[in-house]
Parts: sequence; structure tokens; C-alpha cells
Amino acid sequence: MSDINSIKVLYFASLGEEFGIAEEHLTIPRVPFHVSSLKKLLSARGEQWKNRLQASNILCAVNQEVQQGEDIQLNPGDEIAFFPPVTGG
Amino acid sequence: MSDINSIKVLYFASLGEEFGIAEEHLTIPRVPFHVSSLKKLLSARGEQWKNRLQASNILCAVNQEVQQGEDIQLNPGDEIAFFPPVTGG
Amino acid sequence: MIRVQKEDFDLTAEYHKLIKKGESGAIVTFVGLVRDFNKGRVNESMLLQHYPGMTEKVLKKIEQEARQRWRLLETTIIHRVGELLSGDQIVLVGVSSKHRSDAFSAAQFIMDILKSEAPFWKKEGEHWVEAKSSDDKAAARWL
Amino acid sequence: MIRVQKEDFDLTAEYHKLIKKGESGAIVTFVGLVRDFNKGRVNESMLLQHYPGMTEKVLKKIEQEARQRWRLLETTIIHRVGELLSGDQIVLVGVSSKHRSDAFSAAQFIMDILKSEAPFWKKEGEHWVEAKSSDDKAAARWL
Repeated sequence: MSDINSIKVLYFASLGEEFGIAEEHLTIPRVPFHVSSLKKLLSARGEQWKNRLQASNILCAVNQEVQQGEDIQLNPGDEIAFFPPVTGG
Repeated sequence: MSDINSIKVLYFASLGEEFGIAEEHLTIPRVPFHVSSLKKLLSARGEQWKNRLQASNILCAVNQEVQQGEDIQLNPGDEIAFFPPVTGG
Repeated sequence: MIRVQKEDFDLTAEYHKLIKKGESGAIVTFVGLVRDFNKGRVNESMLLQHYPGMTEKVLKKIEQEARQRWRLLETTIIHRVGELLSGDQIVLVGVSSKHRSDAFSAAQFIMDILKSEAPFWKKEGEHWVEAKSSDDKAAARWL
Repeated sequence: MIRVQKEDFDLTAEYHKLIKKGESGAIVTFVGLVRDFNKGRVNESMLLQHYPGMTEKVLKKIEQEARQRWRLLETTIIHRVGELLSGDQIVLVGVSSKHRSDAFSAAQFIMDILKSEAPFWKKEGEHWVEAKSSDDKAAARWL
């Protein structure tokens, strides 16, 4: 599944259900690669991916820390998660 | 203990302890008689009574309702209580 | 539900009475305990005196006021009187509601007003406890 | 103390763990319960998903923040995950302190921030629950 250049991507709640996938490993290029680049890559999979990932309420965590912007650079071994607003408690 | 013209007077916490009495029945005159009249009557018992009853933090309840002023008229059968600020809970 | 009693109370039993199954989304409970008041002398007891009759009236009024201010399902106020020791439970306030903000506000309101209006007096050893101005301030913010 | 678990929890057991005898004067507990979300179909279940690893980190951060803001003796956060039914317990927040205002504020703070930051998601039947703006507002007042 994973190689030395791969990142782990997680999709929670309605996102995971709509995409039909909860977790995957992706090989990233050796050039600078950001959250925005990952979103672009995933959005190319189709309208559903594009619409959900570009929605303003979708959150992104890198290594379990929620990110405000999309300019953080991703490195091999990173864990990226996309999810809708939380609703626990 | 009580007759038809009497009121019941209660003293709680430090007041009851200092006065050496928790409850008594007093006969009140047939003329208008107020909380202020009662305080005057009791204050005549000595310095300790006077000092404690005139202290600004001492509360007075008539028929279990705390009174703001001292001008409420007392009637036979009334229950009057004097006590320091409450400290429960 | 209002109770003034010498006996101890059981949080679990009161908690279960607060739940309306399927309706209650939030249960807030507050328990007040006796703290060590005199480090030298352990096991010195505390006495809780109250004004029978008036106490129940005041607690009922506080409960009604809370139910007017917030959307509550159930409310419980239990206050003990008599002799208590360090670590003993003194007071329980429990509130259930659909949403948590109502339960939190009501429980805090009940405790704040109880502390400043319910006729209870604490005596620690030989010493009657003095009222705290912080309790007056806590009650005043609900005015 | 932080726990994320499938199993139910016992309020009494957690309550007793919160008490530091002689030091604790105030114990506030909050329990969140599953409400009926679909009046037609009784016994439809709720699913609580979470982000293992991140959840624990976020809860620990919230707990630490509460301990910095208020004088607390003990804190407990337990959140259940998996399948739950109407009336089931979802979350427990417990706080003990010397004085009641610290315990009340901290318990409410923990719940408010948990609701807006801890990665849990509820699914009621076939429907993922939408986030409420009231929860964002509740969290924002602590900023």
C-alpha cells in the first residue's frame, strides 16, 4: 500500500461515505506539494470530489492538526484528513 | 406559651447562640406595632441585643419572607425571624 | 424536586430520576462537599442549621424561577442539615434539559441564588461561617 | 483523564474519582444523552464516528486549557463512539475544584470547545448530523 514517498489521506463522516473510501495512500511527486495541490489532484477524480473538497465548510487536518489555509507543504509520511464540521458531544 | 395576642420570634445561627434563645413568644400591644417597634423592645434587654439587632447585616423575615425595611406592621400570630447573612450550599 | 434532610443522598439515584428517556439531552449536576476547615484538628464537625419552613419555600421559589428562565425537563435540589464531617456531601443540584446551555445556566443559577437567599447557616467547629461577598456578586449577576 | 470508548460509563464511579477528600468543595458533572431524533421510527440507532489519535489529542488540549484557565483539582472527559440508541449516554465531563465557579466554568468550557473542535461525527439513521451555528457561538464566547 504505502511506499517511502506516500502520504496517507483520510475521509471522515459524509465525505468518506460519498467518496466510498475512508483511507488511502498516495504517492506524491518530489516537487513541493501543498494541501492545495492535493485538493487539485483529488478534484480531478470527478464532480463529486471537486464539489465536496472545495466546499467552504470542509476542514483539513495535517498530522492531526486542523489547518486554516491550504499552503502548508506536505511531506512523505504525512497524514492528511478531510472532514465536515464536527458534531460530537 | 402563646396567647391570642402573641407573636413568635426566632433567632438563628450566631444570634440564637449569643442571645441564648432560639425561639420565644411575645405578647404585642393592641396599638400598631412594627418590626422597628419589636427591635426597640428587644434592644432594651441589653447592649448585646441592641448591638446585634441594629447591625446592618442582620436580616428580618416576617412570616418567612425577608423584609427590606422595618415599617411592616406585625399582627398576632405572625412569625418573625432574625438572622445573620446565610452561608449554606 | 426539593428535599431538606439529615440523611446523605445518592447522586446516581438522583441522576436517573432527572432523565426523561429520549427527551433529555443534557444532565448537569452539582455536588457541594465539606472541605477541611481547620487543618490542625481533623474530624472536627460542621453543623448546618436552617429555618424549617422558610428553607423549603425559598428553594421552591428558586426552582420555579429557574424553570421560568430556561427550558428545563427536571430539577432537583437536595440540601443536608445537621452535623457533617470533612468530605461529606452537603448539597446536590441537578438539572435536565434538551440542550446543554439551559442545564448549565439553570444549575449555576440555582446554586448562586441558594447561596445568597436560602436560610442555611454553617458552623465550623465553634465558629459560625461569615458570608462571602463573592457569593453576593455571583447572585447579583442574575438580576 | 481522557477516554474514548465504545463501552458505557458509570457516573458514580467517575464522580468518586473526581473527589479529593477534604480539598474538593464542588463537583460539576455533565452527561450528554441520545435524544429521539426520528419520532416515527423508535430504536433507530445513532452512529458516532471519530478520528482515532486526533480525538485524544484534541481532548487533552482542551483539558489542559481548562486547567490553565481555572483552579481545578480533577477533570474527566469520556466520549463514546460506535452505535448508540435513544437514551444512551454519549459524553461525560466532570470537574472538581475548591470553589463552585471554577468547576461550573471549566465544565461548560470543556463541553463548548469539545462540541466545536473534537473530531466526532454523528449519524442519525441514514443522515449525518449537520453542525449547529449555536455550537460555534458557544465556543466563540471563550476566545
